[in-house]
Amino acid sequence: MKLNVDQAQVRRCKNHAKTIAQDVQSMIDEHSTVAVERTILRMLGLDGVTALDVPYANALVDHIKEDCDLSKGVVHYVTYAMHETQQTPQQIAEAVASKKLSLKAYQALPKSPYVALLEPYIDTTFQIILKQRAYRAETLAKQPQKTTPELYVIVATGNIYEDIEQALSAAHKGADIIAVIRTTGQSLLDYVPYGATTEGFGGTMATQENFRLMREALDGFTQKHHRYIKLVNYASGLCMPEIAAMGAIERLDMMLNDSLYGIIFRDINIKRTFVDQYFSRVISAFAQIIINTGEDNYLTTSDAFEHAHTVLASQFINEQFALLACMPPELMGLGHAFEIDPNMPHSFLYELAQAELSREVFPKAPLKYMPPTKHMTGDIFKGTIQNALFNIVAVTTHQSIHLLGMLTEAIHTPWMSDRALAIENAQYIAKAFQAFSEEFTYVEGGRIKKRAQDVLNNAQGLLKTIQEEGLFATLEHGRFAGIKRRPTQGKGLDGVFKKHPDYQNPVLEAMLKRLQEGS
Amino acid sequence: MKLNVDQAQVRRCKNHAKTIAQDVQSMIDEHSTVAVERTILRMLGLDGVTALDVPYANALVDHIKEDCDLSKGVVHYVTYAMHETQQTPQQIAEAVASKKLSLKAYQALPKSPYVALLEPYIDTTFQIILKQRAYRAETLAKQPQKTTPELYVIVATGNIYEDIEQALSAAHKGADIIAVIRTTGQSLLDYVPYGATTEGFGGTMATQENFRLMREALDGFTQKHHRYIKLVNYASGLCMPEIAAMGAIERLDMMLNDSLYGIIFRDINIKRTFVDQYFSRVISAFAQIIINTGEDNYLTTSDAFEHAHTVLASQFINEQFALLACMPPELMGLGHAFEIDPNMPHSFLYELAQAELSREVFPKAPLKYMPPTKHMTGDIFKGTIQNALFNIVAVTTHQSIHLLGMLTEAIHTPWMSDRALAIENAQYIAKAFQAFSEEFTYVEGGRIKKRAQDVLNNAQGLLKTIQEEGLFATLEHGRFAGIKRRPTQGKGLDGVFKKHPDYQNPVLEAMLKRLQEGS
Amino acid sequence: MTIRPYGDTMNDGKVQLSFSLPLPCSLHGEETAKAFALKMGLHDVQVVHASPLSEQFSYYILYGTTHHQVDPETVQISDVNTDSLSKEAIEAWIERDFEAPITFVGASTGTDAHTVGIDAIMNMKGYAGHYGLERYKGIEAINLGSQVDNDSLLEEARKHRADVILISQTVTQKDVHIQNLTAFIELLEAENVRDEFIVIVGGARISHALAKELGYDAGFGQKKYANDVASFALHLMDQKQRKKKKL
Amino acid sequence: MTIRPYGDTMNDGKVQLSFSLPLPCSLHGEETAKAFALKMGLHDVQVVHASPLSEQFSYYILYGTTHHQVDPETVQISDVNTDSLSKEAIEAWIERDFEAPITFVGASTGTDAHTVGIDAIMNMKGYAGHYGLERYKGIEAINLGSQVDNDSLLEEARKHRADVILISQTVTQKDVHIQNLTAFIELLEAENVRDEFIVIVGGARISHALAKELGYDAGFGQKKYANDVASFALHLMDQKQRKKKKL
Ligand code: B12
Ligand code: B12
Ligand SMILES: Cc1ncc(COP(=O)(O)O)c(C=O)c1O
Ligand SMILES: Cc1ncc(COP(=O)(O)O)c(C=O)c1O
Repeated sequence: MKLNVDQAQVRRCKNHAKTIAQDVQSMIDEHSTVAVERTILRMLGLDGVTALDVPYANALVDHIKEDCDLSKGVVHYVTYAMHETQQTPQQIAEAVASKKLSLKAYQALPKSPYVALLEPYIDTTFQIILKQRAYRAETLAKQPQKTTPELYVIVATGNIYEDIEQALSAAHKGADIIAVIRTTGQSLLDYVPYGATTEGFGGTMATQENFRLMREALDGFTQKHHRYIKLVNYASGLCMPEIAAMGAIERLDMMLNDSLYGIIFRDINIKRTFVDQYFSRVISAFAQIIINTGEDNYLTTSDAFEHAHTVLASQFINEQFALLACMPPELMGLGHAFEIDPNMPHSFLYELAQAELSREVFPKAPLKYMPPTKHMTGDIFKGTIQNALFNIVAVTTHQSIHLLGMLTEAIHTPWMSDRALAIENAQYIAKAFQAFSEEFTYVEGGRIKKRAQDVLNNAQGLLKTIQEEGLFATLEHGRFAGIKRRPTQGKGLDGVFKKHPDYQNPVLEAMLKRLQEGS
Repeated sequence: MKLNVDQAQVRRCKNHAKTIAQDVQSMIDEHSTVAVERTILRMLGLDGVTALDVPYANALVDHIKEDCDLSKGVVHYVTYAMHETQQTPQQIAEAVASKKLSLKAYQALPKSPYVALLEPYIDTTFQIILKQRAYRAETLAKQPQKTTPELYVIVATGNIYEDIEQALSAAHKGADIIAVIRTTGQSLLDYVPYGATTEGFGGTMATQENFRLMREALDGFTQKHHRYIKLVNYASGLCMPEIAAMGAIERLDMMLNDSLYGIIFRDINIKRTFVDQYFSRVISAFAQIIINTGEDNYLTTSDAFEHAHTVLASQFINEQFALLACMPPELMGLGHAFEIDPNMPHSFLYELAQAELSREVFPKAPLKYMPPTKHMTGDIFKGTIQNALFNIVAVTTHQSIHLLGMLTEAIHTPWMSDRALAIENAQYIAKAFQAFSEEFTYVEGGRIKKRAQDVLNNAQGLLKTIQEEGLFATLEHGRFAGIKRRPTQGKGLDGVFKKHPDYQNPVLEAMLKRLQEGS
Repeated sequence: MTIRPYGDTMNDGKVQLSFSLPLPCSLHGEETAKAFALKMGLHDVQVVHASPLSEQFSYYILYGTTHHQVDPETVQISDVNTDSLSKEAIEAWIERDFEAPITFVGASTGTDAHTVGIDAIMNMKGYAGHYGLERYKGIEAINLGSQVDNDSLLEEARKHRADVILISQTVTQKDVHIQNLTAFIELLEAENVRDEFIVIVGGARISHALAKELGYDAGFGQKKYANDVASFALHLMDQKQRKKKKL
Repeated sequence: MTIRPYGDTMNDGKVQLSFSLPLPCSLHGEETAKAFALKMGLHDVQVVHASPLSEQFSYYILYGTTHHQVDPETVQISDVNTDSLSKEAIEAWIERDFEAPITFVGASTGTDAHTVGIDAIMNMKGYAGHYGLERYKGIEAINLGSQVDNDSLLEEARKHRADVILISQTVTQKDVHIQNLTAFIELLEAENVRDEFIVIVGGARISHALAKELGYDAGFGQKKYANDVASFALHLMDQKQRKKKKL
């Protein structure tokens, strides 16, 4: 530990964050959402879309929401129907979608006694997920552990087949992790599109088939080159838990998963997305999928020097939300970024201080370190240097998930060649600096140590305020990223509901049980 | 001091180097060369060329060499002729060139009693040089001292007028020092071309008029922007002292000046260039012109990791040669370079160690730090990163003369835009890293300290060997740059001669006198 | 008088270029890269760097000499041709000649979630030392934020009786912005209200030329600030005699 | 089947370009830069970066889409078309078919002081793991070093009865190498000895095509080593029946 920050102070911060998260959790426990209900159905094996491309999960939930009372939860209706019709959840959904069946009749009935009927279905899905988990663990165990950060690049062509070309090129060049960025609008859709897609803007649709296609291509590479390539997609949004479930089934390795991002940058309703996030994180924890949080984004709207502490504070809070979802630290890809204006004197020192601090405060977390984006310009040569300095900090402070900066960040979504240059940049720095951190100690009272302490102090102050006012008020005041959000506004609010006393979610319970037993 | 190298060991190295240099100096003191003699004439005000473009200095020296006995030195003949003809040295040279006058008659005469006749001429030239010195000192005193290394770039278009455009652009961008590279063949010419020139390959002719034109252009910039731009050219070669004299008169601020470079990389005769170097360094010392030595070049033919110690050893030797020429450390721009193969792990650590070491061993010297050249490729993006790392080392180890690396080093002599990008690269790094060195201390027993110690040990060992075998033998064995040279070979040998007992060089004496009096 | 690009000698025509090819990295790939350079009118082409991107793709960096010439005199620049006034001058002008307030309604539209650009123009704080419209006396600035669809934008514009509509578009991949921007003009025309508003678009990749082409009154790209757009809007309102004080 | 450069979609034609112009940095400069890109056959051109180099010069980075297409099938590669043998194979071949030694005389000629290239080919040590000719059994390698003028080179070649003359040229600025290389061939012809030697040139900026054009038997550029040049020389001697053992 190079900074030797006061561990007692860190503990105080964590305690503030814990209270903050627990407050929200009590709200979460009382509510469910259309997305959560659809996710339960997917975990029961529901798949496919209607003639009008409506996913059966949506068709069923919409029917219950419109014609019955969703507050009792889909499980209530499906289990009664299964008992009565002796059909599978899939058959029931299809019957409902084609208006051959209505579940209205079950609305008035007492708490369903037939939940046990779901066990085989839940079990099938769990087996798939456990198999994927095991496969990942074994493959990773077979290959040598990297000592420098894992190289993470994005593909964003809009066309899954083109994405695959790009991903293979990146893997060929040495990327360890590949993320498929979503098309710009998707996170606001209240359903998950279906099938392979070739049309997207600034990204590609997140669909289960697209997940499968990319997974298959990357596994192909692994067979050939004996290097496992991790696959990433984005859960945050209106379909957070559904996408988390799809990712668990198709063996994604990481998921961008942060309701604060959705609230602040996508104007998604606060309650909606916190409830969704909880279920999605439990699923990811069960599937041993690393989550990535989005604190880095704050610095794209707020100044990175002045608001550095908001990033740290948010990481503390995200850590607690993850713990409440039974996630071990090893799955917490907390986000931060290298976004200080290069025109600021000593910028490198401040970036180093910030990165060391995150590393030291969250020693076990696979930190996600984002490259310069906001201050990237059309000057691709200067951009190359900005990325090199970022890479130096990433290697020197032992960041884990190393998102590579693109020299064309200010211009277009990455071209194949941009990505290759980014990987070569990072590889050169990793080779030259791999042992640099062992070579020096920071001077007491120097700019770096002082800066780290200041940021920690400010984060503590902010956490204290948030604990006092509550996280919702904090969001209303726009303390993160300078963007104000109200719990009574935002997209997806109408999809939130208070759980009826008879509400049941056996899928969640089963996962929690296994997680608590630690299996 | 960050490495705390053993000062006693450094002293031992300096003592070895001193003996090595003194051995050579005794040879130097017994000899003179055609270049030295021509330089004496130039210091007496000789200028211009014959109808056949032969400089009068050459015409006169050639006449004495061919028709008389040069071992008595030009002063012998010129002073007799002045006494007898009542003419100026210039008039005498012109008369000789046009065969109107022969100096043969004076050959047999005793040691010249008329040396005093030269005083007014010597004085005139000294006054010019002292004025230039004063102007430089005053102008520099008026502007703030830079705390980061001075940015040095080269222009090399071959056309002095195009060079001026490029130099002004560089100054505009923030360059502090501008060097005009010579055309490829010039250092082997045994005369200095005359007038403004527009044809050169890989560089531009070094002529007094070209010096004047560039100086004028840069002074113009200084008037406008109140920032003095230092001008550099190249002395090393067959006309070393002559060019040094021209530089003193036209107020160049630095001169590449290293006979080891000439010997090794230009196959110039060892004796010839050591004799020339001595006089040229005395002139530069008198004119307060910083010399730049060429150790960096060794690493373009030898591996930079394995032969790092040869650079340090050579720096020790060059320091002693400079001291023998009455140079203060403040004028010793000892050279070294960032040339370790980027494919080598820890390359950055080793470069840092080497640069810290030079800085610590020569605390007062304005070290000249050369950028990566040998391992630069056509990959201009990788090259940009190599240059950035070099810039980080330069700033962090407080190098003085910071030669900027060009992203197109492997492709062509710098374009105006290449230079601008190099300057922007260095400026960004200087801003971000200016205080970095104050932030850390090196770990005892770490790779960096160990590497520095190894290099110092090996340099000491090499110096010991050289002291034992003598510098000439060392050059025969090719211990520097792996290139072997013999004292009986090489270009310009026939221009060296043993001084006759009657030989006199009042110009040298006058300068030494003033330097010893420290004026 | 025509010119050429400049390397280190006037009109030497030196240029650098780079691109990838769907070919394995090989001498054949390099020669194909050269062939493209030749088609672009370069000679003395050198492939200085070639590297594989995968088994099927490769990347090349080239240097060459172009024989093309351009006469700078003949080059037209398409930019908002009203000079920009200072905040103070704009406020004074409104005070003097217009019936305040002038209402600006703005948003980052379609699926675009980038607000920094529109905020830079509209919010108090502004950007790079230029205050935003909210701070202008005599201007009413309503910023609807991001991801606003065209219908809601028009609705809001009508509700607030907007004089000027400001649209920000940052994501341009696969020309998503063109589709969205065109759709808005079509909407205005369908509703027969195109002339009721001054409609301005901006964004990092937006040029005035493009904006005019799409039927907007003006387009503003990087390094444009609140006073630039306000100046333009006022000049246009002045021309069209909108909200002018009757004397 | 023709192709285009590749950005992120097959045949999208994306390229990057940069150059300077003898114009002040301004919107007009940017538009002039665009005008050049258009002449090169690019469309959708974006000047993504513009910066002043001085009051009279400016630098631009551009991205655009080329409509040019090339059919890779039709692209000819000009390279030494003999495949390279290993050191061992070469030594064996000499042993078997030739009257050893085969003599190579080499130098870095004219005012060129760069020896690393010629040393890489000729000296024991070699380069990048490829031994130099000096180490080859059956080959006599005489390296004259640098700055060797054409006359001395020919003289030495005759003196040593060279079979192969190797010339290295590194400095190419203002085509100094062309002048020097041409002069040597003219010298050989003047002396009527062109056919007595295999004459090969090499250097970072030397291509086989250029070498042939200048009247040399072959040209070798970067990433060529001793075995490449030796293989070529032997194939040619074999063809010309030089120093072949009579069986
Ligand atoms: C910040 C940022 C984000 C933030 C946005 C936060 C927020 N609330 O705005 C977050 C992290 C959320 C984000 C997300 C995404 N982004 Co984004 N993002 C950027 C980034 C880094 C900076 C943009 C910025 O703020 N610039 C600063 C502002 C002030 O500049 P500006 O917008 O040009 O505005 C100036 C002028 O253009 C003008 N102006 C702008 N608008 C208007 C309007 C009017 C009326 C006027 C008069 C003037 C005007 O005035 C301003 C001041 O001069 C850029 C990369 C870069 N360095 O440019 C990528 C970038 C814009 N993002 C991109 C993409 C694709 C995305 C994503 C789709 C996925 C991804 N790759 O990250 C997502 C989804 C967003 C969506 N659906 O739209 C791409 C767009 C590529 C393209 N050309 O299509 C970029 C270029 C990055 C990249 N290379 O991939 N992004
Ligand atoms: C080392 C070096 C020097 C050293 C040379 C030391 C020495 N004894 O060789 C020193 C410091 C002395 C030097 C001086 C100068 N150099 Co210099 N130098 C370089 C440098 C850094 C590396 C060249 C090198 O050694 N490459 C490694 C060798 C192994 O590669 P190679 O030569 O291409 O050889 C390979 C192939 O080409 C081939 N090959 C080469 N020759 C032959 C011959 C045959 C027969 C065959 C078959 C194959 C073959 O085989 C080799 C192995 O694959 C380059 C920049 C760079 N990174 O390329 C500049 C560079 C070559 N130098 C340059 C210049 C201009 C000079 C100077 C004139 C001034 C200056 N700018 O420094 C002076 C004067 C030299 C002169 N009069 O010629 C320019 C040339 C520009 C141009 N294209 O015209 C360059 C490109 C730097 C630059 N951008 O300005 N230089
Ligand atoms: C945590 C998190 N989730 C999601 C996203 C992407 O979301 P969208 O698909 O809405 O652009 C990001 C992008 O930066 C993120 O940081
Ligand atoms: C000390 C020294 N002198 C002179 C030169 C240049 O000499 P030439 O003009 O012979 O290339 C150099 C080039 O690197 C040098 O280092």
